[in-house]
Amino acid sequence: MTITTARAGEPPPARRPIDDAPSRVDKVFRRVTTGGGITVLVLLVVIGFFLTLQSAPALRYAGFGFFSTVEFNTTADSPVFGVLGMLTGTITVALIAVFIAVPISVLAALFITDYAGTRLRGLLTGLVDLLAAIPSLLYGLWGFSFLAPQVEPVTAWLSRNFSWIPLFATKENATLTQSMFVAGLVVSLMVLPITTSIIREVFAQTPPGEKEAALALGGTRWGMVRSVVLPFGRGGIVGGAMLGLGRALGETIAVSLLLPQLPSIVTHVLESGGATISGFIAHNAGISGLGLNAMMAAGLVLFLFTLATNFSASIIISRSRSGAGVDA
Amino acid sequence: MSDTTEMSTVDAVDGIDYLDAEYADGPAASTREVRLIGGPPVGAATLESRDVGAWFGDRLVLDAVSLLMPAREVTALIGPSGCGKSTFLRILNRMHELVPTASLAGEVLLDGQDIYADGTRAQQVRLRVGMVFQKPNPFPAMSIKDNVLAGLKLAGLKCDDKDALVEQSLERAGLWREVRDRLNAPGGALSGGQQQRLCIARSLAVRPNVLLMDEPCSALDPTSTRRVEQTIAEIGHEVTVVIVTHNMQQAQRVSDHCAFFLAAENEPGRVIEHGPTEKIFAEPDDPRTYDYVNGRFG
Amino acid sequence: MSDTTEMSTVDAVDGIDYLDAEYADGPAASTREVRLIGGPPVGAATLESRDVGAWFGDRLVLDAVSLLMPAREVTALIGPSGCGKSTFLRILNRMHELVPTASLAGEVLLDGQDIYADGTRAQQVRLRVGMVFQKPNPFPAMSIKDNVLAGLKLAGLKCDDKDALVEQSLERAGLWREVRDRLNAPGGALSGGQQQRLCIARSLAVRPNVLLMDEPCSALDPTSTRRVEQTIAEIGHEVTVVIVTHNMQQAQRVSDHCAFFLAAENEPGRVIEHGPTEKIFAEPDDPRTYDYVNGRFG
Amino acid sequence: AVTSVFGFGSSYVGPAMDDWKGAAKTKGLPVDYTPTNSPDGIGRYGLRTADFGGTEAEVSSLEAAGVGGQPTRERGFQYVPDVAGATAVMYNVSDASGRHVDYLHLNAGTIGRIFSGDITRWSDPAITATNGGKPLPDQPIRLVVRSGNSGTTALFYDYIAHAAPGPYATFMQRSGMGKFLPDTRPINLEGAGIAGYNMQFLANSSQIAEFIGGQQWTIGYDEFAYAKLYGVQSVWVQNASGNWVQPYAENIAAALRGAHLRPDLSQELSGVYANGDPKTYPISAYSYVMAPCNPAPDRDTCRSGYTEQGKTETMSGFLDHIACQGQLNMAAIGFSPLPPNLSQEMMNSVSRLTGQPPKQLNAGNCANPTFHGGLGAGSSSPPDPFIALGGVDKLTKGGNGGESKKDTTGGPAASSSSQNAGVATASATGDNDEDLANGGSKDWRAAEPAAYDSGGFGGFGAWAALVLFVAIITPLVVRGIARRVSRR
Amino acid sequence: MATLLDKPVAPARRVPKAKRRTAVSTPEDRLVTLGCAASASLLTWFVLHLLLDSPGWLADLVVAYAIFLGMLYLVFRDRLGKLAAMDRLVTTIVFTGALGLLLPLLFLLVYIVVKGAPHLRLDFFVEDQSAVSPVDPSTEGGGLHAIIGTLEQTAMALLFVVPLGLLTAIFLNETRSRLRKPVRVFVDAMSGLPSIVAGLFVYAALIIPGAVRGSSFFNYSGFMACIALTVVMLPTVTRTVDVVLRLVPDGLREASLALGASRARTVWSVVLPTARTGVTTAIILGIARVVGETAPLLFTAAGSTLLNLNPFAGQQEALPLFVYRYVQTSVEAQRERGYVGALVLIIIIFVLFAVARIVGRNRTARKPRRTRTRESS
Ligand SMILES: Nc1ncnc2c1ncn2[C@@H]1O[C@H](COP(=O)(O)OP(=O)(O)OP(=O)(O)O)[C@@H](O)[C@H]1O
Ligand SMILES: Nc1ncnc2c1ncn2[C@@H]1O[C@H](COP(=O)(O)OP(=O)(O)OP(=O)(O)O)[C@@H](O)[C@H]1O
Ligand SMILES: [Mg+2]
Ligand SMILES: [Mg+2]
Repeated sequence: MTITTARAGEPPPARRPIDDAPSRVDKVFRRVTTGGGITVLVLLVVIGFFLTLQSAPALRYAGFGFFSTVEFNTTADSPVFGVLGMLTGTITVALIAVFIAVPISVLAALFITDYAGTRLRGLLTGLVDLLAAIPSLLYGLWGFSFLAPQVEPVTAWLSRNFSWIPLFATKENATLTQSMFVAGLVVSLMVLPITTSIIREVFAQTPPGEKEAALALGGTRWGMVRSVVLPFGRGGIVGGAMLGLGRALGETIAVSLLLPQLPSIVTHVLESGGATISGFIAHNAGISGLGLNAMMAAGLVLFLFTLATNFSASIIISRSRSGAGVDA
Repeated sequence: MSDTTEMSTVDAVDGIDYLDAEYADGPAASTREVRLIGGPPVGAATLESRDVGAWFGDRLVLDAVSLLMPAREVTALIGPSGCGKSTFLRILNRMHELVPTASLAGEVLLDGQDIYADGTRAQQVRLRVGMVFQKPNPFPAMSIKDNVLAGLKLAGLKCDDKDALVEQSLERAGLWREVRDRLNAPGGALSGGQQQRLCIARSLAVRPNVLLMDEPCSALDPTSTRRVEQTIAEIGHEVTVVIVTHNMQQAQRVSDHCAFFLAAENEPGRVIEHGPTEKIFAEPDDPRTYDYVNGRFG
Repeated sequence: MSDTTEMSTVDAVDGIDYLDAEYADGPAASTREVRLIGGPPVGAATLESRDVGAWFGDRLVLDAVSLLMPAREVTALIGPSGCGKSTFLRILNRMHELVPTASLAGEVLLDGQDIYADGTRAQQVRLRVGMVFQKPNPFPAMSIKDNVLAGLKLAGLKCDDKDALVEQSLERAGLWREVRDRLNAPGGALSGGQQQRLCIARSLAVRPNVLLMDEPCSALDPTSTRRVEQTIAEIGHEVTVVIVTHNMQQAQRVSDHCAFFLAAENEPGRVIEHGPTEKIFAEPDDPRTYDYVNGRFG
Repeated sequence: AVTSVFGFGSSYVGPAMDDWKGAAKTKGLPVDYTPTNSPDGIGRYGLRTADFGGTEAEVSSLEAAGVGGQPTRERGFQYVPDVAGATAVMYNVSDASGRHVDYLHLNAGTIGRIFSGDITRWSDPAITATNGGKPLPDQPIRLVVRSGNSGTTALFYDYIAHAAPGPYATFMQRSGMGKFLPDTRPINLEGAGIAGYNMQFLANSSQIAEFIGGQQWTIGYDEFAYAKLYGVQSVWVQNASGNWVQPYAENIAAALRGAHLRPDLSQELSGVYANGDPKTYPISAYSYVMAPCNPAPDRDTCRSGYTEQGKTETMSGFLDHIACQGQLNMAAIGFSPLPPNLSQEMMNSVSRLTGQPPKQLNAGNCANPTFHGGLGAGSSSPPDPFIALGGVDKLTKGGNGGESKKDTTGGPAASSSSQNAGVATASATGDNDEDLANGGSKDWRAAEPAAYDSGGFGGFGAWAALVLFVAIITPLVVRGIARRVSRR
Repeated sequence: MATLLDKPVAPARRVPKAKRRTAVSTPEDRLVTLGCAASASLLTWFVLHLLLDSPGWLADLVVAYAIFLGMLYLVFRDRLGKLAAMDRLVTTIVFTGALGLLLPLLFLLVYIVVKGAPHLRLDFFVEDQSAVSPVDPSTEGGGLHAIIGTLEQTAMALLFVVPLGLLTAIFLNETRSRLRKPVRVFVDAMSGLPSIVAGLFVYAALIIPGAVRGSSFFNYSGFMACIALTVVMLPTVTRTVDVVLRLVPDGLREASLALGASRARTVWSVVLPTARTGVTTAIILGIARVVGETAPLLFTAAGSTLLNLNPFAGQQEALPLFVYRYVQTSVEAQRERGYVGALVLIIIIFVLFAVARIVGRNRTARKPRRTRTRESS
């Protein structure tokens, strides 16, 4: 038999264009599905467009000041309004929520993937999904009527004894319900399931080979987790946190129940006060005139802000997933 | 189930005759003529690759493979892992182009016609060149019967007697006797070896001219392997079979021809040697072939 | 713990002599004495299983396996797929219990002590009985050096000269020369065979008494396979090695003893025969063994 | 066919609307009303997302505040007075011995100065003067006000503007509303919050009532019906004739006899503040339904009625109900029924909506109690507790021990609780007892103000705990270290 | 005697010995843990209640937990060394983390059930709130109008979401368009879109312009709510269906294509049937998520106490709005109504979830269809 290595030294042959003549059904199929896919893009653009349209008068009135003004007062004789106070409130609540939620999520995810038995694992995975399906309204309701009063003595105690730590400082005689801290706490409960399920998913993709290797080398379970699971899941943790942040930023009902919704820059998080964009909007559903436009502008800011957060989150997560394929 | 009465008479495989009103003259169900409407020409076809090359992205993984796979014979492709056997096989029925980064060079002639010629529809090629995969993959949402008929439904063919086709195909895949009482059980409920034979039956139902098999037994236990090998030997007389295998014994047992692929490090895979199976195994021309078939590597 | 003196006489595999006066003038770093603090006793150990049985859920997959794996020798476990070789191997270093549904019976004696005795911690057992897996699994995010030292870190051991330990372990795994210039490259950047040897080095770094290997070469190319086999042959003089392999040639090449596992259909796996490798391959007592080693099935 | 009509707006009129729409439903008139706030009602009415609005604020005040009004004018509207009500001044204060005060008396000037941020502490002499001469604890006054826009705010601050013009002007100036038209009032106090006044903002009437009920040192304004609903104390306000009054129906009715209604029926209230009738509760006002109307010679704000006949039918039926039947319960829930002339005005409004001639009301065809010479059940005020003592400066007759205080304050508490239409004063007294029982307890709420000042660990106890903790932990640590050393 | 001994011992079918325990923790470990817990709680009581003012059970819990962890670590370190102690410590913390996730849920459920159940009457499902005044006892009236509203709005949203979501998911999985990546990123981003923005969007784009012109269609209505809910639900459903489709083994697609099927045919006949249960689950979970959405409804359906069967005109109530409105008031009876609504809402979500689980479980189980025999044909 001839050995077909004759071309070994030659340049490789020319590539052939592969031309498949798709059937008519396939052409229609492609068009229809592409149409479906594009709806989402269109929808987002349309949302952005209409919000911009409605907020234009307010933005024109306030100019750049809209982003640098804390107060939101459309009823003064020269209205002064801006999104800064609400935005900082939104971010504060979201950050508090994420700071509380992420450690717990990581622990819970670890428990589900690496500590629980198979049966419990299945059960918990389902439970986390169920938790994620519980409306934020109910969390808000619970936080508002049950948790906040329970937390109040603790914050009071904290502010009484640790007011020298800036974080825990409060004004004299301040009201301690309706604080950013309590809102953040409740929102953290809401983002918990989401972050947990994302982080769990990433943890669950940890190559079992590496986990076994760590154990086979005489590592404890913690050693295994620390040297394999956590480094592998780092991207997932960050991504989950970002996504949780996105959720927390947009959370409406709970914060509208829990915060007084007065835009200001809150430095004393234990004390009543503050607003978030979404909560403020929910509060002022019937506003009209310039106020409505200004509120729409605030909504637009929230829209863009969460989009940015979610974009980065999904990119981080997809990065971390593609990283998972490296060793495959 | 009213077909149990009739089932009792279908012992064709054991040589017992049975009557059939419409197809009265057929001695065995599997021999009844079932007409497919709208299908491709029936019968084995010769497959020939000319100077086939393949890339994934910019990496050339297969270079200048010219191979003749004669009609009604079993050609085995052997070689160490990663030398491009699967890639070559997938080029033969235009599955290669499903990988987004893949491209290729050369020609593949099916009964003299280039399957990559302009205007040729991949769908049509695949209808004529069937494929069985390494891991049995029956459609889990379908019953055994529907699995066999899936090809018809998917390719939009019609058939004048579906039950007969099912029986015939399963018979040819050597599965009829094992499943005839539970044709409506889901395809996923079979054992691995049965599933693989179901996949073979599914491929046979659309009457391909060529059947490609990519390590069809590597996921199976020894008994199932035996059974599938037997099936291959039987259908080898009717359609052209190209099989990839890692198992030298298997290649020896089932194939008429053999092609040895090898890829040196950082080089594309090439056909080192091909010829009748006995020759490749007994007195290969190339020392690398000798080493390989004698288990010196891999 | 100062029981590392035995280590000082570790032979250079290539027969090169060396000195080890205060690490200063040794020609090869691998020969320097490295003391591990807090580790288990060093040196090969005899492993013996007595009437070991294993279940997954309620399914018995392994029954009454009694096997002696003598110190400083290589024992190969062979048998068709699914007969419980991996399960048995994993029982030997208490990895079996990591599968949630798994349970077991019988005793495993490591130098005469039951590793499943009450109060014995799995972690300690695994420290003494290392394991190398089918698929090389270095920690991809760690550097080569950190990979080798990972075991120390994980087991909470200390070492008075880490660089020397790294060199020694890599040397024994036959990888030193290839990677000594890039110890800080990530472990994932090596080729498959190198990765596997890195895993071997990693296991050796914690000074196990026994090294278990589950098809360590099945994911590797021929060249790498050779290299790993060579490594096994070398370390086989120092630690007890138990290796699972599907490749009869490999078993013949590397092992001193051989045990043939077999599981009949719906029966748990059992040891059909065991003994010196030559005997198993040349004149086995059991006809099934004969069939298997001669490629009649599998 | 009848079609549902949906209203939004004033929370002031909310409890009355609840009563009316429930009854309307039984008559087959589907009406829905969502109490938010008056500007909201006007705004939604203008946007046509509401079929009618409920409001105390006028369109002009919205226009002045820059939150719309223009669309409302475009749609066209008429003010239809629907009920008379009053804004109560609610508070929650304890006296020096920690007991709830339930007798607070404030005159117009003091109220004006408190809500203009001029008086900021409960111990202020102006408050002391009208409350028995014994100062309340020196705590900051926390104003509880509505966040967002509110017609009640506009009404209340109209009173403040008349009661304390000077402080009010300063207040408006500081709050960034100084350039308001002379007769328009703030509908939104957030500017004041920003300016640093000690205010607690809350979203709606019920939150305000609840907040004041639960939080000491607070004072706020809210529709009286909510005070009744939530059992919160209301201030006794001094009227132009020098009498001390609370906003019961007879007081509201008396007050509004001084109201001046403009041709479009919108109200001008200075006459109310100055009303010399001894029963007058000065912070009283009419509430309005804002409904569409067909162009009529006497209304230049009318544009057109509903496009759907069904809505016209429902709305006219509803207004018809309010005018007579609907006024029956008003006194009981904290409002005051409309006088006959305004009931008739409602019918005139209906005629502007339907185009039919107005129905003429009389005692025979209208159930409104004012047609029958009364105001309905629950209309009369309980007596001023200080009358029995002989005047607002006669609270303490000497002695400053808990004994004598209990004695003196027990009187008003008992009398007001017995007559407060059975609402929750009783529970407030209950609170008192509990607080007394817990006097000086560890309950953080009751902790002396001094406790807030001590930073760091709470004194000796914490240090003791730390020492104890260290004592337990140290041996373990020492043993661990010792072992480690010996292992080397 | 001999015969008895001769009886075969059946070496082939030996009874295996008893299974051995390979538990990770010993009874001693558990005892120590228990001891630490007891001692930590005692210490906490001593410190917080005898020496200091305890600010409540929450603080007690935190302090006791911290002390417990410290003790646990020290004791285990003493017994088993640093590594094992650390492992133990982390195990405990991780376990607590899981509790931290689950306990709030438990509290929440118990709270709502305790608050809502005593006032739940069958009337709740047949009456509305139109003839109820706030001070009436909470058993007066019901939530029929809210339930109807929720049903209508969700069902209509489904009409949009199911086809669109499926198409998009198919687009993402089964085509090779260059737009796939941006679409996937956008879907991801959109699934985090604050739901209030969806409501605001409908308000800004449809209701304001429409209502001012006097349209009764483009005004507060169930249909507007449905559009907002669609915006909320679409990405969720798309994403989950996308995941489900991704789970369909590529082998099946290849098998289908290798049989000569077109792309469309492969999707229709192989991919979708295989993923059917997953898709159903995804849709049900989408419903569960959207049923509790409140924020977008504030701007679209706007709520009502009247029963409004017509989703195309007039304000409409929905359960979440019902709850939101009533729990904010301070009248006890109103609040109780809110809790009853919350209870019903949670029951609906649980039922949906259970259905999803049941559907999801029977992945392979399939009703056997009767064969068409040759005789009958
Ligand atoms: N989808 C793909 N993308 C990129 N490279 C690929 C892809 N599939 C295969 N390859 C590469 O092409 C080369 C040939 O692969 P192929 O699967 O054809 O080998 P094979 O001979 O079938 O090996 P095996 O015996 O392991 O199945 C390999 O180097 C492989 O890494
Ligand atoms: N995690 C598991 N759960 C349930 N059954 C298992 C599990 N792992 C293995 N088994 C079953 O136990 C039996 C023995 O498996 P094992 O992996 O030990 O076989 P093996 O001899 O190593 O096969 P191979 O050569 O294919 O690796 C098999 O039948 C397998 O199906
Ligand atoms: Mg292959
Ligand atoms: Mg194995």
